[in-house]
Amino acid sequence: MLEHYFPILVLLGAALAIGGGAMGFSYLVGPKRPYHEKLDQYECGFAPLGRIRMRFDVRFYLIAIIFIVFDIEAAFLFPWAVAFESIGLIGFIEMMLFLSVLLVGYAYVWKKGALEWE
Amino acid sequence: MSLNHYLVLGAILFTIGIFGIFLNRRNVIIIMMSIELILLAVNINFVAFSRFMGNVDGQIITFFVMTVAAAEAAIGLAILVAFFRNRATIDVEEIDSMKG
Amino acid sequence: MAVEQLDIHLVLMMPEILVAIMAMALLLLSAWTHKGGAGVIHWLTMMTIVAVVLVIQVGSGTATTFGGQFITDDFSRYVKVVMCLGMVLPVLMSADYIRGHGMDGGEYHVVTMFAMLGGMIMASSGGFLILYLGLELMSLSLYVLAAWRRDDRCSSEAGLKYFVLGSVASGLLLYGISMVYGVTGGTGFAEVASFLGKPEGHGSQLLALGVVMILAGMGFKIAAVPFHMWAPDVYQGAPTPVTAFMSVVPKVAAIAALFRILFDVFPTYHVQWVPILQLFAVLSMAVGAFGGLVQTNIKRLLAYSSIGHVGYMLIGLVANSQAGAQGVLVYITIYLFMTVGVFGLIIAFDRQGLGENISDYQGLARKQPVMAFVMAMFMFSMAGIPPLAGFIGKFSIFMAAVKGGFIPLAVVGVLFSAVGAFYYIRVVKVMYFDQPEGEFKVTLSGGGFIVVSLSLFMIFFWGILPGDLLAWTGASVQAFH
Amino acid sequence: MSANLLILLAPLTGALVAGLLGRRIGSGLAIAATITGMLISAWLSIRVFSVVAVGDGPVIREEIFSWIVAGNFNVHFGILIDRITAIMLIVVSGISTLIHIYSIGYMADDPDEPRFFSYLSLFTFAMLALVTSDNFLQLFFGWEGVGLASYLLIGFWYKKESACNAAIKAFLVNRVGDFGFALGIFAIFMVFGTLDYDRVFQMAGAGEFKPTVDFLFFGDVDTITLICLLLFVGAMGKSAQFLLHTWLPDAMEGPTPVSALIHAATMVTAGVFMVCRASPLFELSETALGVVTVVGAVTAVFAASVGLVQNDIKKVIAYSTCSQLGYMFFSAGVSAYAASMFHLMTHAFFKALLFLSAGAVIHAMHHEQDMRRMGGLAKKIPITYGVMMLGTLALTGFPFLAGFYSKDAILESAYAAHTGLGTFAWIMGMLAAVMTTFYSFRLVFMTFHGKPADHHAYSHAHEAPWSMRGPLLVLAVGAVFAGMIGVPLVGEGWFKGAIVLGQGHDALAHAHHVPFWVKWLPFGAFVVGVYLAWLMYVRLPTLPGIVAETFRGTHRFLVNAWYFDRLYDWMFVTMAKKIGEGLWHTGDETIIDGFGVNGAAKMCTRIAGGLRWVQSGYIYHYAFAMIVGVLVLVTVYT
Repeated sequence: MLEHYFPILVLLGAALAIGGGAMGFSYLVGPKRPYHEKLDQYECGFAPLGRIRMRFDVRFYLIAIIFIVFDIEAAFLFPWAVAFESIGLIGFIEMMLFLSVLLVGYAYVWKKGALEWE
Repeated sequence: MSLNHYLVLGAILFTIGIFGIFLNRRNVIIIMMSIELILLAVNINFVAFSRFMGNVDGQIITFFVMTVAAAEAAIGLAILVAFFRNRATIDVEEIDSMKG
Repeated sequence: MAVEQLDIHLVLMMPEILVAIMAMALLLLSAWTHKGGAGVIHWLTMMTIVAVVLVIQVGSGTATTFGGQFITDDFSRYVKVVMCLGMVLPVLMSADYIRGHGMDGGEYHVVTMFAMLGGMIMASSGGFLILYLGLELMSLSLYVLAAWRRDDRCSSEAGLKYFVLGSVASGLLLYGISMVYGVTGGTGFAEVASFLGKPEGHGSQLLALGVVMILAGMGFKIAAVPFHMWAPDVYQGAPTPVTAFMSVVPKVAAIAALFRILFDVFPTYHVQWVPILQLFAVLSMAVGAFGGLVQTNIKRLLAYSSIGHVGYMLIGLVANSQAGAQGVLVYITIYLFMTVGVFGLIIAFDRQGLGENISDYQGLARKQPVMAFVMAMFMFSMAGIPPLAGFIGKFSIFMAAVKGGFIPLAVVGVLFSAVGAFYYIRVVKVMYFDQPEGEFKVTLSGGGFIVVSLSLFMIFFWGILPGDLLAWTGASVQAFH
Repeated sequence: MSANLLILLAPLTGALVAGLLGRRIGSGLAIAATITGMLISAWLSIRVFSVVAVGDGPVIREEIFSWIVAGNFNVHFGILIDRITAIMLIVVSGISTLIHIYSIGYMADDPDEPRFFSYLSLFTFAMLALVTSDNFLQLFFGWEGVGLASYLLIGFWYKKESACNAAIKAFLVNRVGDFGFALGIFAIFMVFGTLDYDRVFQMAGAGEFKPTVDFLFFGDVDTITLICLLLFVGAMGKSAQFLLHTWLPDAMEGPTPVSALIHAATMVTAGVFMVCRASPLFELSETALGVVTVVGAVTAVFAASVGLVQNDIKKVIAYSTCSQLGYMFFSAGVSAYAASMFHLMTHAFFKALLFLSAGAVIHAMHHEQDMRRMGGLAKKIPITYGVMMLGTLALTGFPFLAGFYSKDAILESAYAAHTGLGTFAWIMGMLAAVMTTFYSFRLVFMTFHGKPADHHAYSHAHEAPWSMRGPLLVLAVGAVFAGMIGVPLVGEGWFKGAIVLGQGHDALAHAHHVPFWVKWLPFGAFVVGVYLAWLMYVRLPTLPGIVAETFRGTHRFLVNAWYFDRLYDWMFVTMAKKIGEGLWHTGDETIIDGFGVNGAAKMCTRIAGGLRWVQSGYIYHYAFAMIVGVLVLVTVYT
């Protein structure tokens, strides 16, 4: 059955070859005359506002953490959806219970203001 | 490909994860990544066994491990943020105010 | 796998469901009332736990649900009651600690309840999956609890250490489970056990590896040497009520899970796990006995003490008999009251701004003889000096070991308990023989008074009349063997 | 509640009242509470004694309550009063009561009086629980209880660094003994499946047990020998026998009433009591009896020899106690248990008397304990002098006083045993008897005769108050008459079933028929001892210095108590250092202060220091330890 995946492998190889080839080629043939502006970080054409290794605001982390948790729980929805026909009403009720537990967490997060940026 | 290949892959990932924890002495984030790697190794094991035995239990476990891993990562990051606020560092070498 | 007739008997899970629903309700309540609802949540938590204990009492006999994944029997009921006590007593005695250290707001209670819920699920688990889920629910809650004082250096460091090492241990455990699954093709305890009961179920390297890894993972949760290194740091750094909680409930839960794993899943494999646990036991007793000698922080001292206690409990598991299992339950129940009582006193000292250093207790006997006496009794009980309950615990464990033919282990145990007694006595020495420094007046809060006096009563009562305790524990281990 | 139970509970109640409420109700009431408790206990003891021992009452057995019931294993709290127990009861509660009364005067100016009386009563309770036990577990309970009370009382003057150190040392050395004792109890349980005296002794007598057991790495050993030796290790610790004796002299740091009660009359005799109680077991093992004999005999001579050169008045009596305990043990070793018990009883009287008189001297001299600074006190404190002289005469075996009867019984039994070890013990005993007389009279002469060394203290010396004099007089009466009254104890079969003798173990019965010269040789020893002491400390006061100078090596050897403390220190510390340097390089020499008292403690501290170093605080070290643990387990166990 592995042979079914062979095209993907081919595609992967092609992607690697093209991408790597393009970058390698330009590295080989392109002229290298660096000066300050050229080496500086690119920020939509403006003069840069801060250093590139600036730390992210901790609020990004917060949102990201909350996102991960809710996002990954959705993984349970896929097998449930696939098997929905055979597990019937009980399966439906169970999933609703599961979602309502998530909802409790969501309500808590919302009420606590973790979703507000400021 | 035999089952052994998968198991060896799992073992390698597991070992890398373990080594990542005590060889890395700088960044706690790397430790967290190592932990994820360990769980990943476990998942590979489960899926491989499941596939080769034709038994679905292993895949179910994998689902749960994944979600728990996400929760674990979330909590780890949250603790790390609290730690950073106190110490302004996430350097592993500096987590030593309690010892003996 | 075809869809089978589902056997779902939610009534068997009533205690867990009750805890879960109440925890979520209280979580929402805390969000909507802010700090105003803290008092209400405190008392609602108490009432919930009381209700849970009552609900636990309703059940009887052995029954399973969810295809054998969830078991209720006398044993699980007993350890659940112990866990409820282990949760409710620390909360009760630390109401004003929580308020005083900015830990109020209700979430503290909720997370504690979740941790206990995880422990209860572990005690009832009938398969590796649900065992893992319960374990993670408990552990994740504990990581958060350890780091609860966000503004405190030590607390967040404790949380971080506990988290990292705990995750590694979970990884080991899972890896072990995957091996067992790979060999036996199942994750339910009954399936695995029936596979191992067959003649071909032996001699597999993978399985042996799996058993070792599982024991390592569980060893971490009970802080058995060499997986104990987190304990001193985390005990010291975590807020005191959390330390009290985590020195009891997770241990009870993990020991309960070990009971299931060892006696239900791998009974035919005891040639392998008995020596491992024996090693754990000896090392734990040694580290517990020697490590405490040089400690100056009382919470750290108690961490080593708990490591030692785990060593003794493991002797009971090693004995691999009903008497041994009963000894473990006796020990852990008595340990619960000793630990909670000592922490109740530590919280009382904290109220007066006294530190956690043992030297802060200098001359307590002169200032407050009753307080010093109570502390001394807890220390003597931990040292296992009769007629306090700690002695009964050690005695039943050692007797089980002697009966099971593990005489060298019992000898070593007695030896280390003699060494370990030394640092408990040191605390007494500081209180009784040292000069007091400065003025202080330690008082217990209302809840603290209830908890400490109950604990004191219990260690005397069970030290002198352990009959009931032995009867209950004896009945609840009937399920094994 | 039975009156017999009240014997135990009355002191306990007193202890609790004084300990917990002492501050609230004031020291007067607290003391009254403990003394009331003691009086009740003593009166009931006398009643029981008159029924069981004087009359021909039956052995009292009462089961108070079931303590531990688990499966077929059953231990109860019970009271067993046979003639051994009855004697112990009267000794313990009687002397304890006197010492409570004495302490009123002695401790009068101590701010912590209630605490002191509370500990004393607590001790009495534990000791009574020990002697009335009807099973080995309860015996162990009392055993630990008296150890605990002794620890608290030695360290009572917590401000003295040396007192704290002595307390910890006593505790540690006793843990060594207790360790053996606990193992012995486990072994009994393993072999007989029960811990009740009656069952165990009956089964042992009937031979219903496995003859050999596999013990640790020793291979098969004789069951009964193993049990007896383990039990005897416990007895050696508690009774300060040779090798485990080092704590007793140090324990003199405690208040003098404590020394009198615990370290002379009662607790230290628990070991002797236990050996006599377990006579049905010891009788079955010649080896164990031999060990008991040798250890006892060696202790008798060893301690007496050290006593010859001590200058601290309490240490002299402490070593004397040690030596007399040696007598009791070798007597038990030659199966003359009755003589042991007899000597235990008489010794309790005259040794308590000696300690309390010494206390009165110390009190008179304002807490001076060095005999070289005393002298000539006979004129200042004649009553104390009189009772002390009586006590000394009783101890040294002056005819018709207490020691004369009991010590002679022991020596004659040893002679009449007609075994190699018995004869050895007899020779040792005679040697010790000469030394005993010498050091006892040396004490009396240095303290009460000659010229006062410290005129200031001398002129302020005063007789003790009546609360102290009263008990002294009562004990003096005991020291004079206990021997005469107690002679029936060594008669045939007085102890009835409480003491069992093996076939041919009839040394005591033969003791009455020894040659005339054996009977009077102890008196000869007495005369020689007194003469030497008189010669050296009254007639020619310069002689001791000359002798010490001539035999300088021997003298120093004795002053340093055969170098045992140094030896132990060297053994444990050197060992610890090697371990420390070899494994960990801790470098941290003084990890914690206040622990340098004892070599064993140092070793523990060293190991703890190693653990501390491993516990570095770094996550990766912790994780590394875990992984190493897993790897070891995987390689070893799969």
